[in-house]
Amino acid sequence: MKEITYVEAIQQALWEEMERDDSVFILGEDIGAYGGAFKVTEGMQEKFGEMRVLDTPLSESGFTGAAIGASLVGMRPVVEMQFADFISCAFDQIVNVAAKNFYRWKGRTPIVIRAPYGGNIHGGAFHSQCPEGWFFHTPGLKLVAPAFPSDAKGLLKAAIRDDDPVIYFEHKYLYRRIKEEVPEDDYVVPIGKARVVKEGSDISVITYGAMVHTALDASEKLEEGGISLEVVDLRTLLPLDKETVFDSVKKTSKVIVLYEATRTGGVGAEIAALISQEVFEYLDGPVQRISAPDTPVPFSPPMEEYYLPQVEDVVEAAEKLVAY
Amino acid sequence: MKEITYVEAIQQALWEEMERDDSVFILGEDIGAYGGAFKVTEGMQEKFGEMRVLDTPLSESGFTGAAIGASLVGMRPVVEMQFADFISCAFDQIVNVAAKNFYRWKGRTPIVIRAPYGGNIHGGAFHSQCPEGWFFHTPGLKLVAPAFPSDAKGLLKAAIRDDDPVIYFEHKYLYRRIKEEVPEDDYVVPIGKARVVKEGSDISVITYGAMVHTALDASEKLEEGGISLEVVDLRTLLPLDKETVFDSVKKTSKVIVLYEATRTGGVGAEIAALISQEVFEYLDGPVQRISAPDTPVPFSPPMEEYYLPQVEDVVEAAEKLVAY
Amino acid sequence: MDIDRDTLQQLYYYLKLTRHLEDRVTSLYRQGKVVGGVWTSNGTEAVSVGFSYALEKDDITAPYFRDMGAFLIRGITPRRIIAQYFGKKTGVSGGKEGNVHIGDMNFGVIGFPSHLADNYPVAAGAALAFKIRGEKRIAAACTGDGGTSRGDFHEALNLASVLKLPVVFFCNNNQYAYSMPHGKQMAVKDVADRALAYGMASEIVDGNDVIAVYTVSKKAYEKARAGDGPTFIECKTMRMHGHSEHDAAKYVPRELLEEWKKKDPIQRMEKYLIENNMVSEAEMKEIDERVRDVIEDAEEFADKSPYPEGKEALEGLYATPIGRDKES
Amino acid sequence: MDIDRDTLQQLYYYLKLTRHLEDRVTSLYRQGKVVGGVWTSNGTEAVSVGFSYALEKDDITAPYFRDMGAFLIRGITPRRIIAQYFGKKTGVSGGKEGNVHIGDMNFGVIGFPSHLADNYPVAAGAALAFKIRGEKRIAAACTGDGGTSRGDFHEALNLASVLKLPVVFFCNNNQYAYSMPHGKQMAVKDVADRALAYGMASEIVDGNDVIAVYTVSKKAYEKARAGDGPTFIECKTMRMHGHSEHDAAKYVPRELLEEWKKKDPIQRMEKYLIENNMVSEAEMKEIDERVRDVIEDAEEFADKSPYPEGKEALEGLYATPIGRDKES
Ligand SMILES: Cc1ncc(C[n+]2csc(CCOP(=O)(O)OP(=O)(O)O)c2C)c(N)n1
Ligand SMILES: Cc1ncc(C[n+]2csc(CCOP(=O)(O)OP(=O)(O)O)c2C)c(N)n1
Ligand SMILES: [Mg+2]
Ligand SMILES: [Mg+2]
Repeated sequence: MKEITYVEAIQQALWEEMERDDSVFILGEDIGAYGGAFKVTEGMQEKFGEMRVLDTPLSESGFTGAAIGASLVGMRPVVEMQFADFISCAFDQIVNVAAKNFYRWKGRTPIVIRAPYGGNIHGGAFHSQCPEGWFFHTPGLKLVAPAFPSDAKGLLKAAIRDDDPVIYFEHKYLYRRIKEEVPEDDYVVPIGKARVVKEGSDISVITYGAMVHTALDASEKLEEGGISLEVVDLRTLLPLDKETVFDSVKKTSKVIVLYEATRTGGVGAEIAALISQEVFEYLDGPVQRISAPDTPVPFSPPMEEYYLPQVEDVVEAAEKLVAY
Repeated sequence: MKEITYVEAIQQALWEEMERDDSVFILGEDIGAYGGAFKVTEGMQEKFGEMRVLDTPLSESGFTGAAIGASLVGMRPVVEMQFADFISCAFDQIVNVAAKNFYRWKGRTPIVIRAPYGGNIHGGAFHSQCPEGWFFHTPGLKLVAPAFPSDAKGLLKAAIRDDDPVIYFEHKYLYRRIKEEVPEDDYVVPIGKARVVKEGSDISVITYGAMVHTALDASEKLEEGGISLEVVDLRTLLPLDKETVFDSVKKTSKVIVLYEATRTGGVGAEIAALISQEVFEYLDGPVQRISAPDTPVPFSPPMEEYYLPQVEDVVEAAEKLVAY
Repeated sequence: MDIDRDTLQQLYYYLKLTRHLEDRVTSLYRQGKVVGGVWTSNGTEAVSVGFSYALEKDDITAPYFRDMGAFLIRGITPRRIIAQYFGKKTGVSGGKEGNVHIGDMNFGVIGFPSHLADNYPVAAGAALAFKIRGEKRIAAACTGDGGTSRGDFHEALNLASVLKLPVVFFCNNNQYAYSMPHGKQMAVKDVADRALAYGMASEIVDGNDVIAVYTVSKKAYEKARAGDGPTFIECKTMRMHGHSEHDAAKYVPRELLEEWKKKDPIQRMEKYLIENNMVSEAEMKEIDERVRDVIEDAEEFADKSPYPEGKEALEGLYATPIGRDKES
Repeated sequence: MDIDRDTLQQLYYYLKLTRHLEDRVTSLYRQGKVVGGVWTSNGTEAVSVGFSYALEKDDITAPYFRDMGAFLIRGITPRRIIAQYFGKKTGVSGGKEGNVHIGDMNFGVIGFPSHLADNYPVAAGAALAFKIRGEKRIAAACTGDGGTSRGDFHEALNLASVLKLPVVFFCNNNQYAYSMPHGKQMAVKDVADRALAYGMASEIVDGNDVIAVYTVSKKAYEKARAGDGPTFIECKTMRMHGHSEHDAAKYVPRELLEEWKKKDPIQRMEKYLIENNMVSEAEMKEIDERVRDVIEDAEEFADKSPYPEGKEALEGLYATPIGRDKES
């Protein structure tokens, strides 16, 4: 197995699926000759041609709608949002058309929307958002958010093969910052399964995306002081793998829910709510949440740093919670 | 004081605010001569003229954007969505422009969006949605959702006078089904304050919108069996009045969060999460949630009835919870 | 274009079936048997009948809510349609959806989401798939005049034009968008002018003349099929009922309705068929009877059909369900 | 139109200030002093300078991200602008926002949200307010050629046209939308053709000729002010840098850049002023020095300015804060 970055894992999945299945194609802004704003599709147009790596006009709603239409007649389109922030322009197509097609009239809509999301890149309010929460409250969608190269590859493959609309949240900050050995063959990670990425005994940290790494860093720091974190990477946000989450809570009895998005109404709220309803009796302390505060993502570095959940925040919360 | 319906209360607020303040105007589809799909603005164009009761082309994003622009230069526009379901078409303008204007550049955006929402009218997937959850996860917005004629009036006035973008969720099912004495003078209900609409001692039901009435009906039924519900009507969803919620929980120690929207990631998830983090030690049982399941709103009456939370669901959950 | 006798009679049959089916649904609505509201294509039936009958079997269409003719012609049976209006399990969607929110890919019909013009980009996307795969299929979408004011209209036409997609966009210009007359919806006289912004070919056709709609559709389809790009077709007609059956439409001048009544698409086709000897008296009678029988049968079927059970609401959210996602 | 000497010199001054300020920001970016990315209007400065200088003080404008000239002319100081690029507390937004996301209603500037064309309906709405109140003010908005493919473009132009709003829409047609050349963005040769769909007046102007842009803007503003409705103005020009400073723009043919280099709007204006005796050598020198001084001063100011404190991130979410909403 070769060590590859998160973005290389995405590329591998795309290339392999395009080669495997003629019905897979990619569309979006600047993804053709240019290779995309983040160079994820570099070289693909040369290989697969202009129609299967399709540059579209600047119209998120239009090309998302087009992807939906293509999927209804048997294609498996992968839409690239240039930044996840622009997905708001395609919101109606996603939540009212794609998400409801199957329930309403058995319209199979196997599209994947790649949404490069997240902060820590000094992008400000419009290039740093974590919009997963908007879609999390929309039945009919599936949402995945890998934290590691292996999952980035395996979940993208699963998403492309899935018959439902999937939003694939790829964290921009991780693109070229993490490496991992990733199976070179046809590696598929099933949608709907969380993973305990680090076992521990004192506190469960339930998280996803870039925050998994924050949790792991915190875990290392805390280890020194004898506090043992279990880190659960959700990987799939919708539908949630409650079982894995609950199993971890049953084991540790204390929970921190960690997410990068703004606090109110985020994915973390649901996790906390589920835990406090369904495994209440196992809890030995309040379900803690750590997240960004309820504001747009600020631009200036000191503010962005303050805004984003940091390793120190997890360490502090864990120390308090252990003492509870 | 006169008894008026929920829709009359909305009308009163609109008329009074239009008379009081020249900068208030209304815009949307079919609201002029026709008086709107629900006849909320009937007669207003005759009184206030074509420009202040403005029919727009069929373009939710365009006229919501226009409302934002008008508000930036000193107007107080009230946008009517014909059905809340169509607000998805204006999503980007609301979450990225209106919600972020003030934080990003001190752009004051005092718009009100009236969103007739909710089910129980056999409207199916596109005329019954409860979209408040999508906006609840968007810092910068304020959301209100009155359950009574008095609050319908008072909160609409407050929304119009507020300097931030407010989405006013008016429940279609309540329009002509409930009556109440409402102060005829300038009656304003502050944004950000929940209300205990019925005191009780055994269980707190935290809810809003049409579900407040479901909770009250359940409370009556349960009274017979000696179970006492306290019903908290949130009234404002964003920003949440945590204090009133927490006070109630501290008193009863048991909680049902009741909401009509789909379960996962809804407003109720946040309430449950808040409670289980911040007043955990007062809890004598798991935080129960009752909501619609995670599907689009089904059309056929038996399915819609099954889908929507019913009085019986609350009764059952309360009986179980009391026994916990 | 020379149109054969059989085709002409079929067009006439579907015009009549559409009119009578919707009329029947309207009566049933007044009797309280229909769940939810009723919106009909009354007076504008030639649009959906014309453009749908011109499609080939493998083509696909994305009708909007005044396109009953499209559903019927594609093969969605009146039984399933009336059952849908009744909220019955045997309806097109098994009760999940109501009235004209009809879709079924087995018949090449993309379901209509209420949000007007949403299906314009969707239809363009189906056409894109055909183009990518090198198939000689086309897509046809329809929306109202009001729907053309929406952003998705713009994005769809622009995309289709830039990519030269085999799609034909129809507009049922029935003069009103709910209560809004043409001049409050757009500042161009002809909706067709909207196509100028995309360098797209456009046509204006008499939307009450089913032969004209059929003919112009065929032509545009062949063009699209040949790889020569999309067309936008404005069908000028008039909405003869209220926006829905609970709208008295007092905002429509009576004279306008009187004027358009004379142009009724069904009477007109009937007259044409008779004058040109394209239908015998016996055939005409047979058509009338077929229409009547089909509707009676459908109503009876729908009447007798069961409602879905409440808990079926939970089924069928995902095409690929995932074990752990069911709510407790 | 006869333009006086002072106006001409001011136009020239702002062209230069725009160019040099953005050039300076680009160098600072290379030095790692700028937070985030840098997008400039290099080569297209005459667009924002021309349309902004033609505005009256009470008018408002909604510039997009290649409209540095607009910010400067409206009175946003280079100090606040460079500080904004540095993420300093003294920046236009106090550090909340970066680079050209500049707005300040005290100067009649509506802030730019990244989402292209979002501010087109917003500008139309400001114009609507002016119309409702019977004020003789107008609104001017700008976006890129790519931005005109978005639905909000369509909805804004349609609304403005139907309501005859006092708004003028500009398009900086710099031939590319990021890597996408004109023909992949739209199938019409001139972006101005898009206006045909709305029955809206349109103009095509040489976007490298600041006098032409200024003149055509004035004319459109007066028309709008007089109640004669909106205009769409396409300014043809060329993006001379990459999409952003981290894009080498290899997809742009070198010859195209060579060709446009000859049409540089600043050199062209300089030549015009000199040939027409509209500027003396001393005046020219004075302008150059002013530009240099202003930028040096701004950089120094920004350099010395403090960063905001981290916790300021929590402030200023609401214009009317509500006691109980603060997160613990
Ligand atoms: C995006 C959106 N906004 C509002 C509505 C509510 N609505 C339903 S039909 C209608 C009028 C449609 O007019 P038009 O497009 O001309 O179609 P017609 O009804 O005349 O056939 C409106 C406003 C809708 N369906 N979709
Ligand atoms: C809705 C939206 N989608 C995508 C982007 C990302 N993006 C930023 S600039 C740009 C190209 C813009 O082209 P154009 O409108 O021609 O303006 P120019 O940069 O050429 O001035 C793109 C795709 C965006 N800002 N907004
Ligand atoms: Mg119409
Ligand atoms: Mg451009």
